[in-house]
Amino acid sequence: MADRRHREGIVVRGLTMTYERRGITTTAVADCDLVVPKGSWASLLGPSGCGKSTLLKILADIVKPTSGLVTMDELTPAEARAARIFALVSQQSTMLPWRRLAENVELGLELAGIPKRERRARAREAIELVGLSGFEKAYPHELSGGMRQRAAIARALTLRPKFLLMDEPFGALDEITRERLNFELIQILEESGATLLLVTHSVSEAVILSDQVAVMSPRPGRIVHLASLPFGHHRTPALRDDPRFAAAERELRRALGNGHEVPPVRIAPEPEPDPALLAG
Amino acid sequence: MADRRHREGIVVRGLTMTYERRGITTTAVADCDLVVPKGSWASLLGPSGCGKSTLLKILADIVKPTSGLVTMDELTPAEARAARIFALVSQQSTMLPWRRLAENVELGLELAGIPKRERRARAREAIELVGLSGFEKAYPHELSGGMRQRAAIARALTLRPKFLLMDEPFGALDEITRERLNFELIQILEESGATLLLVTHSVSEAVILSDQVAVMSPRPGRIVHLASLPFGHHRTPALRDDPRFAAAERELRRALGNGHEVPPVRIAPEPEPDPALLAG
Amino acid sequence: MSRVGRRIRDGAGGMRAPLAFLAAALLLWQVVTSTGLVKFYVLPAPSTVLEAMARYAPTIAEESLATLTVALAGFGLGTVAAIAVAMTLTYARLVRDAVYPLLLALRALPFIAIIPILVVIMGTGYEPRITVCALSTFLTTLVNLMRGLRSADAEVEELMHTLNATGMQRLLKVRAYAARPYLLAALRISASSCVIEATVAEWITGDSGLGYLVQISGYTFQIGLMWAAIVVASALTLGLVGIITLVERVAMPWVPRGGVGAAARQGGAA
Amino acid sequence: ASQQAEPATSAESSASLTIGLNYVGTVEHFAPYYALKEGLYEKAGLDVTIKPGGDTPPSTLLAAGQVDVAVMDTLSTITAADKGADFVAIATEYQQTPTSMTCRKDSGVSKPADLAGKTLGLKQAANIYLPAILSTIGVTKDQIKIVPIGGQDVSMIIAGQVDCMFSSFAFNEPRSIEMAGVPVTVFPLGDLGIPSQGNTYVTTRAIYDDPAKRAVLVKWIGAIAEAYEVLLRDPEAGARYMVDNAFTTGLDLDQQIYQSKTQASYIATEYTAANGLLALNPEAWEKVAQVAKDLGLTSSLVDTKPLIGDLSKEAGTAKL
Amino acid sequence: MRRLARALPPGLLLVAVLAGWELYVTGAGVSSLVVPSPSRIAAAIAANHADLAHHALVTIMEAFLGFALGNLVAIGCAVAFTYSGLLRAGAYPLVLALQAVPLVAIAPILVLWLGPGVPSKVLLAAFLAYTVTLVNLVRGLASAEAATLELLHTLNASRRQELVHVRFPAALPYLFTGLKLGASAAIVAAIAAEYIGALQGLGYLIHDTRARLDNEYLWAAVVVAAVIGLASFGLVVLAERWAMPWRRGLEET
Ligand SMILES: Nc1ncnc2c1ncn2[C@@H]1O[C@H](COP(=O)(O)OP(=O)(O)OP(=O)(O)O)[C@@H](O)[C@H]1O
Ligand SMILES: Nc1ncnc2c1ncn2[C@@H]1O[C@H](COP(=O)(O)OP(=O)(O)OP(=O)(O)O)[C@@H](O)[C@H]1O
Ligand SMILES: [Mg+2]
Ligand SMILES: [Mg+2]
Repeated sequence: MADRRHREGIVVRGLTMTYERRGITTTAVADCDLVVPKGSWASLLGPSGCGKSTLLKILADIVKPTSGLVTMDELTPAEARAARIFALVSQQSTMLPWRRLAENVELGLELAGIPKRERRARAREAIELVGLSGFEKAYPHELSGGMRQRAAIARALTLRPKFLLMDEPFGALDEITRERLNFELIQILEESGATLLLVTHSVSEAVILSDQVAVMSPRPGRIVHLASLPFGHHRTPALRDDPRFAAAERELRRALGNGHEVPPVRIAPEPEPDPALLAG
Repeated sequence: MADRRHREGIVVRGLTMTYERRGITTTAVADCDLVVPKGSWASLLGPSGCGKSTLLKILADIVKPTSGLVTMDELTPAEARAARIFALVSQQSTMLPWRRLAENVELGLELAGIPKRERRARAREAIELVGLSGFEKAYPHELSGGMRQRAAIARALTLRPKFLLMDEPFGALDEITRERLNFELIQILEESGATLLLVTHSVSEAVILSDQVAVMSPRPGRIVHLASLPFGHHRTPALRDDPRFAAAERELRRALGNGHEVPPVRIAPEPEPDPALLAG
Repeated sequence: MSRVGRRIRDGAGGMRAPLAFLAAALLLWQVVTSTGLVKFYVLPAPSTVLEAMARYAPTIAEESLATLTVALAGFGLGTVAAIAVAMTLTYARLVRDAVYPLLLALRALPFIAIIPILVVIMGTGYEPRITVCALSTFLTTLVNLMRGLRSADAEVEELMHTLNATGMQRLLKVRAYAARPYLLAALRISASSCVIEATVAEWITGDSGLGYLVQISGYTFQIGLMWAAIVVASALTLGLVGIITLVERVAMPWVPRGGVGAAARQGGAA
Repeated sequence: ASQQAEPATSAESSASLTIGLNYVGTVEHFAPYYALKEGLYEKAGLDVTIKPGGDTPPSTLLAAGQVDVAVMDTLSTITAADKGADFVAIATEYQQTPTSMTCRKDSGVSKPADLAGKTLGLKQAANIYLPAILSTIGVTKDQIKIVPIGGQDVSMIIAGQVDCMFSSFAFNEPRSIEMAGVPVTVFPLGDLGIPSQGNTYVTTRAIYDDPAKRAVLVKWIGAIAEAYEVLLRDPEAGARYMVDNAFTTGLDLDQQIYQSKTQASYIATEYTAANGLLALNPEAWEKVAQVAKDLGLTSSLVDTKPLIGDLSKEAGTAKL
Repeated sequence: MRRLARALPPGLLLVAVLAGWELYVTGAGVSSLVVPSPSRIAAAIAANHADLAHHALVTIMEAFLGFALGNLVAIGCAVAFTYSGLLRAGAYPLVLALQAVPLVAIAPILVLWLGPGVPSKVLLAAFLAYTVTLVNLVRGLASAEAATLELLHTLNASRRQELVHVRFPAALPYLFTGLKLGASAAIVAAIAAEYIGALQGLGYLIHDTRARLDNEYLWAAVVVAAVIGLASFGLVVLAERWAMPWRRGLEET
């Protein structure tokens, strides 16, 4: 218990995930360690298929890990979900086809039992933030790919979560919209003090949005490089002009490219994890 | 007819597309003109929801335009489809859920009646090219987002089309894989002489992969900027170091950012389009 | 063998639960009837029924065979016809517009009134009974397939379109799969309704089959035999439904395992 | 299961005849089956097919040409005639129909008129007779409570939910009810004002008027009359014969013996002693024609004379 | 106008069938006892319309109540089977086998239990309607996409919310397929129950007219039954369109 209290934020320890389907065994994540301190922002970079989404799904309690420990503010994923402390933006930007856009954005609040009025207001605000005003009544199949993605972001933001888990949330957006939303997100995170774990394929986005960036190796995914960024939380587009920005980008690109060769990095080595916390 | 013969490649003239659903009217593309000469490579950049996918869907004969003319090698989309001269990689990287990866990649060849042996060989080659060897027997739901996207690219490549229409095909890939595939694609295009129309959100990708880049304005989408790039077709990663590369990127970023203000660009003004060719 | 075999074996293991439920139901039945609260002619004790079963075993076996023949023939004919007609109707729009509503009207005909008419046309043998079963299976399956064949995702249909698939290719490579859950639902319904239609047809018109046995034993107040026939008819259904369940296990290998339960709660290797 | 009784041998020369029963094979159809199995038809040069009946009215099968002879009754023959069917009755098994009303002894209905104030379980098929019966016994419809019951249902009367049931088959339900411990009184339809004859053999005029076919019919009646004599000699053996030869399926032997014994008095009566077995009774037919008109089953009073083409005399049936 | 155009092909086909039938019956001189001609059936409908309407209303009422009851039970069972693996594995096949009890044959016992009036008919109609709904709905509730279920899961939706917001909408196409079949099944069942024992309703009428050898009236009753069945099917189709507005756009393409 004492151990728990000292581990606020996201803690991933010795995490392994093996998919076993019809005789084929795929180890998606192998013995992975990661700590994202409370209120800080972290990104995951890594080759396609290395297990980034799997890691996020484990945190979001969608998939049960084969072994290892995962907590958010000392809660297991199942507890964290029950406590509604996180929100996930999944890679597919899933929408309910029978709900109009506004209804889709309101979904999380509705499920949490927030009164209609407040729900409306919060959804409207989020829709406006992602630039979808005017499309409130459109059904998902009437939206473009990027619009659906923005709707999924809006849905997560309405929840005002303590932990924001985002799986390539800006992948289908043009650079201008993407950058605008990057900085909207920074502002929201700064104001709310939320913890961010972001999966992205854009190295510069990772740098803009993170205090630390973890680079994963190809499958089986483990963290092979960890970069800490010194930019603080008050960030503006001018950040790009900071020479440390370009340096960080270069460093990460190299790590990404070398993925295969670099030995796994173990952070915060823990001699004996509390067995009570082992998820399974 | 004489007019037709001089219009090989992709020709889009006066194209307008208005979605009319349940009383809501959305003009996705407004009076859009574009010519992609045969064998050349073009990219579309533009804000999310501006009508890029719509334009590609019209070319691929999925959506019928409200008005305007669209041809590929003088064929209407329906004729082009029947002649199997194009392949589309759609934004959702659609897979048939009941087919394993290899079967999904073979699909197009199977429909075209290519014998099993050849189909197998071509699919294997394409799967290897996109780095999915070993996953031939996986069902789509067992693949990561980026893997599905690569499978969709492989499917299109097996067809060896004269026109390759790609809608953000590399959006879910990490930078390393993305760049590798960019140059694989360049090599394929160079060898086959195919015409490329690519929708992308990455300005640098647009530059790497194009002879001309069209920038679209926000909805209703029209082409507001057209950049011609002088790099020829034999391209290598060293291209990034070319000073013209950075200049082109800067120009396009500005055009993208200014989208709203710039007046529409009309290319190859045609005094009187052949009414027989007006798609409807 | 291995993969299909494994799925089938899992399915057979799945028969344990219904058997347990069956045993529980039988026990309850025996207890209720032996209290004497329920008169034997309302519901005889299972022991009485078992006794009748043993005594009339050859007769029951023979009549079961007759019923099974009618039910299976009707089921097979109806299913094959429905698949053929549904495929035709999805592609021939004019034919669909003209024929489908009239086919639906057939389903609305009370078959109790239809059987005597069929007897006039076909005579008193198996034919009218098979026709009734086949008609009901046909229409159930048709209605399900008409929806199922059009249930593929729009994106998948678009993909097939751009790949210039022919109508037949779409049918065989997309719609046949998309329609599978609907077809399986129809098969399940038909498996259970076929036996009932066969028995009711025999009850009305037959001189053989379990329905006939119910009728004649009811008429002469052989309550044990009547219930034995009823129980056997239900058991036949249970068998057919079981077979369909096994078919279901192998029919959709692409669906994430775990069936109806939320994928969310069952994801991963654990 | 079914006895789609094929003739043992089918000589080329033999004349074929298809008989449509009004129900499945039971001892009431002893004669047609016995004559078939024992070669009586063959001896007479007949090739007979027997089709057990079901829910389809035999008159329909006859009109549709599915059978040459249908087993009907007086009332349905008259009704069919009114609907334009050109039918001729050629003989009858039962001198009066076994259709009856059965009452619980403890209901206090000891004569038909006692029905007033009682609950009557009414079968669908018997519904058309009800007005005639009520007017005969002098009870009005609102004096009784009518409860619809199923075609094979005796449980309602056993359970005491109804006092009487109508109709019942005199050889069957009364026995079932009594075996369940409830004594009953049985009122045949003849006593209730409808002297219909039962199991009447009916053919079409086209067949009847064809001399060759008519000769076949005569031979056939001769054969089954011979069989009925056998039955009347030993009804119990007759029931055993039906059950042992599997002409009945699922029927209880004891029930068949009961039926066989009881039905003897319906087959051999004073009237047949004078006129021969299977003889039609024109007087009864006239009365029934009147009832049919009163019930609205026929649009006018049907002249029964042309309907009766009694062949039993020609066949020379025994006077028993 | 569009609706008229849609009604045209089946209308023409129907007319052709009727004309052929009429010609055959009159031409071949088929007796009314066997098959009456359409014109005589029409005449019988006209002559007995008040009676027909009375009996038809009784049947409609019974069928409707049965349909409603059967579907309520089916929906309840389908939900239970969706969430309880044990019930699904154990009780589902039995519930289907129960369906195969030739209820028509034991209808007299139903009468004994429920009395001779409407309830026994309603029960029979319910029994026939519920299987088709149950089977389709169990499949439909399982047809929700994994990604959508995962979304609801991460949003910590309760089972009820998951059912209401995801599984049920996903199951609607299946449900309506079942309802379409159930609507006519309920009517057929009510008629069958009346046929066995009733004092009113189309089933009673069919039995009664058969006993009277009034074949024209009998066919008139059958035709009315078919029309009711078809109309109920049509109502379900309308309800389906109304209930799934998000599919309207999709189905055109
Ligand atoms: N089926 C449809 N019905 C109605 N409106 C539609 C439909 N499809 C697209 N639209 C609308 O058309 C516009 C353009 O959509 P399109 O998918 O072409 O955008 P896009 O440029 O591809 O955007 P993105 O980069 O986000 O994918 C959007 O406003 C969208 O809402
Ligand atoms: N349900 C599953 N069954 C079996 N294997 C799976 C399943 N889901 C994922 N995998 C496998 O696990 C590996 C990691 O997948 P994951 O989705 O986590 O990758 P990712 O890092 O998110 O990749 P991308 O960047 O392409 O989205 C892949 O090899 C994939 O094939
Ligand atoms: Mg992923
Ligand atoms: Mg798009």
